[in-house]
Amino acid sequence: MDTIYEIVKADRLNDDTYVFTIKSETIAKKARAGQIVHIKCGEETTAFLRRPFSICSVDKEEGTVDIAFQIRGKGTKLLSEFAEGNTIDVMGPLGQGFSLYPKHKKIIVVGGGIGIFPLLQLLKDHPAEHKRAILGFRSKDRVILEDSFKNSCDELIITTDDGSIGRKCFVTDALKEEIEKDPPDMVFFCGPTIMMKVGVGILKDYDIPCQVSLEQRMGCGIGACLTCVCKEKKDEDWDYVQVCKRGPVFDGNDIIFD
Amino acid sequence: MDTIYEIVKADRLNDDTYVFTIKSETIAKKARAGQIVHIKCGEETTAFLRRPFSICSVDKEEGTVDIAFQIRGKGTKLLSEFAEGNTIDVMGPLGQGFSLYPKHKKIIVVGGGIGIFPLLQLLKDHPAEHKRAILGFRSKDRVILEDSFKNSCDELIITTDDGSIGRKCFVTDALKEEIEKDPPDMVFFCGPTIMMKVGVGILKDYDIPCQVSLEQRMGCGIGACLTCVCKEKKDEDWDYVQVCKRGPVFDGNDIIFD
Amino acid sequence: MNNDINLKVNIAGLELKNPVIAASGTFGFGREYSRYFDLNALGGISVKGLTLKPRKGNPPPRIAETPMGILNSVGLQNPGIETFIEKEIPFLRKFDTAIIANASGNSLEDYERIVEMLSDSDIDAIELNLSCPNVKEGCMVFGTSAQGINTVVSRVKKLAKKPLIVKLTPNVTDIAEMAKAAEAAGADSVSLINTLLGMAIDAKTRRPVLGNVTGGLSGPAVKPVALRMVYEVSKAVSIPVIGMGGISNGTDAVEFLLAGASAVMVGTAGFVDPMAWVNTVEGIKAYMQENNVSSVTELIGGLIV
Amino acid sequence: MNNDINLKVNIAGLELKNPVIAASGTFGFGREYSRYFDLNALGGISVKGLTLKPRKGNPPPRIAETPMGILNSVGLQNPGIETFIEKEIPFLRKFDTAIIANASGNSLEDYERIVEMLSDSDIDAIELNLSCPNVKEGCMVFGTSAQGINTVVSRVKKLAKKPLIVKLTPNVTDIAEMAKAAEAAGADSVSLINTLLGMAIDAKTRRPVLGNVTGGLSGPAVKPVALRMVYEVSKAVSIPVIGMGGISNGTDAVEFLLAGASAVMVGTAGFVDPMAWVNTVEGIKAYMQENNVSSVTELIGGLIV
Ligand SMILES: Cc1cc2nc3c(=O)[nH]c(=O)nc-3n(C[C@H](O)[C@H](O)[C@H](O)COP(=O)(O)OP(=O)(O)OC[C@H]3O[C@@H](n4cnc5c(N)ncnc54)[C@H](O)[C@@H]3O)c2cc1C
Ligand SMILES: Cc1cc2nc3c(=O)[nH]c(=O)nc-3n(C[C@H](O)[C@H](O)[C@H](O)COP(=O)(O)OP(=O)(O)OC[C@H]3O[C@@H](n4cnc5c(N)ncnc54)[C@H](O)[C@@H]3O)c2cc1C
Ligand SMILES: Cc1cc2nc3c(=O)[nH]c(=O)nc-3n(C[C@H](O)[C@H](O)[C@H](O)COP(=O)(O)O)c2cc1C
Ligand SMILES: Cc1cc2nc3c(=O)[nH]c(=O)nc-3n(C[C@H](O)[C@H](O)[C@H](O)COP(=O)(O)O)c2cc1C
Ligand code: FES
Ligand code: FES
Repeated sequence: MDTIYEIVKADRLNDDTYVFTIKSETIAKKARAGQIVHIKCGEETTAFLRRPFSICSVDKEEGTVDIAFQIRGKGTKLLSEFAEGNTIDVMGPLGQGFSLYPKHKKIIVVGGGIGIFPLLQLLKDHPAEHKRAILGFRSKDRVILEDSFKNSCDELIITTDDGSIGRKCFVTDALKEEIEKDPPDMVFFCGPTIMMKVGVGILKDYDIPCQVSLEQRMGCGIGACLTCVCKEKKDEDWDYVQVCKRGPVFDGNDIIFD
Repeated sequence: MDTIYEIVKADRLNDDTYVFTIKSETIAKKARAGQIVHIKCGEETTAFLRRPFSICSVDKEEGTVDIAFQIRGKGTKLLSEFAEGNTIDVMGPLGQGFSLYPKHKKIIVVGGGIGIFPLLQLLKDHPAEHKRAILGFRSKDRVILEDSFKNSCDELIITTDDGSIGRKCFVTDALKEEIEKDPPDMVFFCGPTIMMKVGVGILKDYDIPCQVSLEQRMGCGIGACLTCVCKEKKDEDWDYVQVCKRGPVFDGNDIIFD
Repeated sequence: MNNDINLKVNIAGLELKNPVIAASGTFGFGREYSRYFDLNALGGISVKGLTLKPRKGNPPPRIAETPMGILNSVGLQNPGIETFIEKEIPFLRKFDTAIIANASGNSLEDYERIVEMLSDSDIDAIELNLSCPNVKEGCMVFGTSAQGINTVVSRVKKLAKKPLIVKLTPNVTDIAEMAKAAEAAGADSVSLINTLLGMAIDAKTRRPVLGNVTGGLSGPAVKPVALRMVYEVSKAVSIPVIGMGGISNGTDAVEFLLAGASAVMVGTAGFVDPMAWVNTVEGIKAYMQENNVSSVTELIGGLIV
Repeated sequence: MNNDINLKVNIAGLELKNPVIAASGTFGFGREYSRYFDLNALGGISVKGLTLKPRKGNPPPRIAETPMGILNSVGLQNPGIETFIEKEIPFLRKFDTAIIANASGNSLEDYERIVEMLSDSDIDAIELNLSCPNVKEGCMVFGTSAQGINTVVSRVKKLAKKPLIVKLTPNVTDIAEMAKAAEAAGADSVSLINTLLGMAIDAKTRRPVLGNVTGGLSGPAVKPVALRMVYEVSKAVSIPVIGMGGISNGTDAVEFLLAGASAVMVGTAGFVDPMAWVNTVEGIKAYMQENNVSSVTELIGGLIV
């Protein structure tokens, strides 16, 4: 199976965040919001394993997918050195994306840091009548993709840790207020585990369903090696299931956050 | 100690042979014909160890040294990807070069393949009145540095395995004839072990002294790890001595070729 | 492609169309990779390590990247032997490739029972895992002493109706002694190496990277150790040896064959490149063509020392 | 540079100005590297492994490159203990750094004699090498069983008038057991790991790369195994542990300290970068500054599990 594609556009969003547009009819055709791609960021010698990234947006007509990423370590540093016109080794789309139910009229997406990326395509695709996005950043200069999100939802609420823009609070605080104002039919989370854990707890109180997009260190990326597991409830018990294959998106209430 | 220098010129001699001119006052000042440099050809991740190369020529005024190399494997492949203006990590000069005795009026240098490189500076530096060079190549299209050698000696004899240029014989056959014609005072060898072994044997018959430049796999390059040894005669016995520090040039009669 | 090239090897009566087998635990039950390439291309598939009852495995993170290698601490998560027999064998049987059932137990009785069940199922060989470093009981406890190996292998051999491959752990003082113990107890073949026990620490957080603290090292980093052990073992025993540990391409595979392996397994390399298994088969072919080797069996133990 | 940073560590009475020691066999007797940097920068130097009589060592090639590592098969080539005492100690004494004499023997008597001679010489500690994989007799034969270790260490301990560090081989089933045997027999400290026995083959020539066929693996590739063993050993014994195996920079060193090492040794990394030893010291300092650690001893065993 061919996994080599061209980067047709390489943009830098801020000092350490990038967006790549990758030309791949195959991936674009199948891709759904929330799914991931598994990317070879360097040679085996420089970054041995592939790294997973969420599909940030898809252009089915052009046959392209975008990924956005932040430099975190070795692999993402190497990835940032790719340029427009370079080819890149991408496996995908992998895993299960978000479930979009037409009956849900009002949705809220909640994202923090690099967790905001998969939420963009979700907003674009979701048939809901009213869409709100709550995005958390460290500070004003870390805010990215603001316009893209504004254009894809009805209301964008930004929170920052230091209050340098938007509201100075946790996304989960903002979420609580939004629910009080106008309860949504479904909430989608993507971000740090602690944020999702707290968020899922809040929704439980309101009895509103939610979906979470999880992160876990991965090997194969396709479900074969069982390294990327999370705890999914099963009957009275739970099972470890592969984030790469059974996720990364799960029903928030099915997951046990340790 | 600083080991980072600039490649001020990167030339390609044929499809897999290159010459780099490296700007280093420090190395150029000390360098003597036959000494080596120990080069980091890539990242630790791509070619872990350094690779040794002979100093091919030195320009004391410009403060530059040349190395010439052929792509043989991983390290030399990576090295070939360096370009003019790049910096490179070079330890050197290391080891002992050729011994040049003013009393020697007639010399012959004998080189095969990549073994010809250290002989060029030797020819330039040696005070002898009559200098002959016997260089062996696989075939006509493998011949390199012909002009440089021609300009640095009185007589250049080329041999090839297939007779496509020069004489179709081993360099050691040509050497024998040259000795018969006009015996030299000293012979210098650099090339495959078997060539040097045969060569040293021939000279023993004629009772002519010789020097050999040896190759051995290296670690540290400076004498500390004892990985790069050859057998040197010592009294009635022999010792393993470091090619990188005590060599790479040895008196041909001191070495035991297994 | 040269048709005169013969890639067939025979492991204790088990004929493989080529010497490349997917290593246990890296290939699931083949389903996932069947979307990437035709499983018919493989000599065999050693499935994810099985136990009598389903196992949950260890807490995540279960994988860490190390210099030219990985650590894993999966801990034998698997659906249990019954589900395997019911759901996975029928799927794998659709392909013309050997099915090797990798099996572990917590006790002697476990090992006996699982070998019995596998003997009655439609598989081609049993690979007895005496070497998983990621579980506390059984397994490596048996695999790190000649006596432990002898005990388990003798007991299950009586029940095994399929070729019995014993998988050895490299975490021992004398691997040849372990292989000899397996041979003496009736093993039809030995496979090695399983992973080397290792650990990774995140200096920033001051915590182990793996949820289970330690894990098994695999990938190119371990190749020199694996090659040495395969060499030592194949000199020590006369049963066929299956070599693995860091094989990423045809050249690596040929090195193991030269060291004495009759077949090889490829694991970790497939995480980097899902075509690694197929490419290894192709690479062996290419080496044989370049070097005028007509049968792969000529390479086995062909090291010139 | 922050002057409040305290890098001093104490290994069984041996005070080191910082925890970075040059690993035996990779640093000769210090002469060569003294041209690259000031040896005063090092906590200590463990010299090339010494034997009673001069040793020729193994036939070349003695080094092979492997994925993120090297194999060596030097085989303890050294000028013998007398030459060391006469010629090398006076040179090393010019520097303010601990001199650790790494010593091996072919027999118990050899070990006793060399420890006696070293005890009367001007060195700071003895590192008993029970672990060289590249020689046939002695050494690893003693080092691969608890009983062997106990025998040698008990015997030499009676004669040792310097701190006695016992260097362990990783080629064993249970490293903690070996360390406990050394401790019980009176070792003041243990150092680990020596090299993992490995092998490299050239598929083209079908020959081993090393003249001695097998060799010892070191460098980043082995770091996960080394780290795990240091962790296991420092939990098992109460004497200080010196950790090594693949350390290339300050972060690596900190990982070993967190795992329980009181000091570290750096070897192979110096072949790639002759400044690796010094850079490791600087890297530890930098880590301490970033993380507000004022004494390096706070890091020792600081892993949060
Ligand atoms: C389902 C999923 C979706 C993701 N989507 C995005 C995205 O859209 N944009 C983005 O910037 N990042 C995303 N990430 C995180 C991204 O994979 C990590 O930032 C990246 O792996 C870090 O790699 P590194 O080499 O830079 O860091 P290193 O620290 O050098 O990585 C070392 C190893 O740890 C793994 N690792 C480190 N951090 C993480 C992490 N947070 N999650 C999983 N593995 C990790 C790496 O994959 C690698 O194997 C996603 C992760 C997952 C699991
Ligand atoms: C004293 C000396 C002088 C040399 N001078 C030159 C020169 O001027 N020009 C030139 O082209 N080459 C020269 N060489 C050979 C050069 O070092 C090798 O071609 C090079 O090491 C091969 O590296 P590689 O990474 O391409 O091959 P690989 O096969 O990938 O190398 C793998 C390992 O083996 C070692 N190795 C492989 N072949 C040799 C060899 N012949 N000698 C020593 N180590 C080897 C490498 O250094 C490396 O550690 C010299 C070697 C020595 C010892
Ligand atoms: C994620 C993972 C899971 C593994 N699970 C098993 C297993 O269940 N049973 C087993 O015998 N070996 C298991 N192994 C070991 C491999 O089969 C193989 O012995 C080892 O990884 C060395 O080969 P490699 O370097 O090609 O991966 C596992 C290895 C990995 C990386
Ligand atoms: C070339 C070489 C020679 C060595 N010689 C010795 C020795 O004489 N005595 C000893 O105890 N260890 C010896 N070792 C082992 C090292 O001291 C060290 O234990 C090992 O290399 C792991 O550390 P590293 O990965 O930092 O090199 C040698 C290692 C190398 C690479
Ligand atoms: S990464 Fe292999 S199962 Fe998910
Ligand atoms: S390469 Fe280390 S002594 Fe020569």
